[in-house]
Amino acid sequence: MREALLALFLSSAEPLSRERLASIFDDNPDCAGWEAELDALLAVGEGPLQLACVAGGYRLQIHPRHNVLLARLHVEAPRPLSKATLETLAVIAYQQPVTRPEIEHWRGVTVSTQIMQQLQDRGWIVVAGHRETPGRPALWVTTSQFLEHFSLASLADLPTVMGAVEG
Amino acid sequence: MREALLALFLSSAEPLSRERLASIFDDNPDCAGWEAELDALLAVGEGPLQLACVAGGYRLQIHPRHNVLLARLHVEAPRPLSKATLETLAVIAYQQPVTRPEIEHWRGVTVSTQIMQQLQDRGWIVVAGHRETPGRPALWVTTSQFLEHFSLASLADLPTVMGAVEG
Amino acid sequence: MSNAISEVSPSAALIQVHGQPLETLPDGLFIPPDALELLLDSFSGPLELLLWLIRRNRMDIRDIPVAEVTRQYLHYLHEARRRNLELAAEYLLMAAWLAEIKARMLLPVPPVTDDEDFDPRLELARRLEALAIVQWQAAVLHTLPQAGRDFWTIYPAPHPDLPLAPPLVTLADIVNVWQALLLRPTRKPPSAHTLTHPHVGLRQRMAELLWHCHREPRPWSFVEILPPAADRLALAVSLLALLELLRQQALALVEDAEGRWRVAVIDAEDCRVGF
Repeated sequence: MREALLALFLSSAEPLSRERLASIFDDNPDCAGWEAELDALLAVGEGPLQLACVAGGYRLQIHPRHNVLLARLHVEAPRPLSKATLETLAVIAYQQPVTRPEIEHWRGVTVSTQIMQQLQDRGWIVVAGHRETPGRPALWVTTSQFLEHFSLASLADLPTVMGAVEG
Repeated sequence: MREALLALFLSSAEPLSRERLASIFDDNPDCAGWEAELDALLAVGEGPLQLACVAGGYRLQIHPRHNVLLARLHVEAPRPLSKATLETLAVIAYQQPVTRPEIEHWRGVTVSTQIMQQLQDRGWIVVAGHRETPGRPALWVTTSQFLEHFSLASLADLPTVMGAVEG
Repeated sequence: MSNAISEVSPSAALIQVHGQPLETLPDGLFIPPDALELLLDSFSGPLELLLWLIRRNRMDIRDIPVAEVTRQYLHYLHEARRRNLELAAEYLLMAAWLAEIKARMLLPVPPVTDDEDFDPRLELARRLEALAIVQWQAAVLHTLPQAGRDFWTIYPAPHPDLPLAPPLVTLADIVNVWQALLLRPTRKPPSAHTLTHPHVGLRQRMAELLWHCHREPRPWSFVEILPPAADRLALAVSLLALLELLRQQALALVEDAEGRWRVAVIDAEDCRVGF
C-alpha cells in the first residue's frame, strides 16, 4: 500500500488531494488502508522524501537535510553580473544612502525593479529608511553581507575613485 | 549513502551519468561507497522504483507492476503518434544526421512542416547543423529526450536486425 | 525485446477497414463499396500504394512484374476517378513512371552495356526498398517501450530553495564601473513629470471636482465624481485632477466602514489619510 502511494506521488507532476487519491483507490477493496498509510507517510516520510501539504493536496519533496548534496547537483556555475546590475551596485556602494531616482540620475537610464530585486536576493542591498521628500522614496544601502563578500572591513575601505564629482 | 543517491535521482529532471555522480561525490570521503550502492540500486531498485539506464545515464522510473494503478492517475494518455510522424521520426533516428529532402526521399512523400514541428515540440529532434551543399539544408538529429522517451541507453541500442521486409 | 520485434511485420495488415485487416481483399481486384476511399486514405503516397500491391501479390521487389503491377495500380486509379475521389498529382506521376518503365522493358538491351544498372526497374526497386526499411523502422519504434504509455518515469521531486551561487564579481569590477560612471560626460537631469496638454482642461476638471465634492460634505465614491459617459482621455484627466487635488490637500482619501476608498473634502482631521 505504501508502495502504491509512493508510485502515485512520484509519477505525478501536481500535488494529489485526498479526493483524487480516493477516486483512484476507493473502488479497490485491496487498497482500503490507503488513508492510514498516507497519514503515516505524512508523519515520518520515506527515505530522503517527506510528504508536504501544499495548495491542492500533498506532494513528496526532498528532505532539507540533503540540501548540501542537492546544491552540488543543481546550483549552476557562477556567472558575472550584468553591466546594468554592476552599475547599480556601484552607485549604491559609493553614494549610499541613495534613492532609486538618484541611481537613475547617475546611470542615465531607468533602473529595473528586477535589478533591485536581484541585488536584494543576494542580500547585498537593503532599504534603510525613506527620504522625507514628496513620495518618501526608499533609501538604499549596502549590507554587511556585501562587505563580507568583498572582504571589506567597512565602507571606508572602498577604494577611493577620482572623478569629476558634481552630482 | 543510498538515501543520498536516491535524493539526487529523485530531484533530477534528466538522467545522471556516472561521471556526473562522480563529480558530486568524489571529493567527499564519506561518499566512497556510492558506486557499490548505485550498482545495488540498479540491480534491485527501491520500493516502487527501479533504476533504468537511458540516454547515457540513469534515471528512476516506476516499476511496471504499478502500471494499472498509474493508468488510473494519468488518465489523459499521450496521443499515439500518427503513421507519418512515426515514419519521419524513424528516418531521423536511423539515418541521422539527415536533411528534410532526404527524409522525403526515404519516405517517398513530402514531409509536412507540421510533423517536423510536432517532433520538435516534443523535444525529440533538433537541427544539429547544415549540410554544405547548395541551399545549406538543415541536418536533423534526435535528442537525448528522444532516447529518454523510448527508454534507449544510446542510439546504438536502436534495433537493427531487419525482419521480413518483403513481408 | 527481440520477441516484440519479430512480431512486427509491416505488411498490408497495417491497413484496416472497419477494424478488419484488409489482407482479405479478394483477388480479381474487387473493391468493396466505401473501402477504396479508406484504403487510399491510409496511404501517404503512391509509393506506399505500390508497395502494398507488391506485397499483397507476394511479388519480389527486386524483380517486379511491371506489367501486372501497372495494370493493378491503374485499376485503383480508375476506380478512384470513377468514384470522384481526389487523388494527389503524385499518383498520376507514378502512373507515368510505371508506363515508362514498362515501355523500356520492351526495348532490347543495348549490346554495349551488360551493366545490371541498366534494368529500368532498378530506381523503382530502390525507392520501394527504402520505404520498406522506413516502415520496418517505424514499426520498431512503435514497439519500443514509451514513457507515459508503457512505463512512467518519476517527476522530479521539488526541494527547498538552495543557496544561490555567488556571481563572478570582484571589488575591482565595482570600482571600475564607478570610475566610468563618474567620467561619463553628461547625465540626465532628474526627471520631472509635466503635463504637455493643457488644453485637456486639467484646471477646469479640478475646479469641477472640488465644486462637486463641496456640494455635500460626505465621502464620495470614485464612480460618483467621474464625468458621465467619459472617454479614456476624460477619465485620465479626471484621475490626474483628483491626484493633484489630493497632493494639494484640497481633498483627502478616506476609508469607509467597508474598507473602500472615498474622496472627501477635508474637514474632519481624524479620518484623514497621510498622503
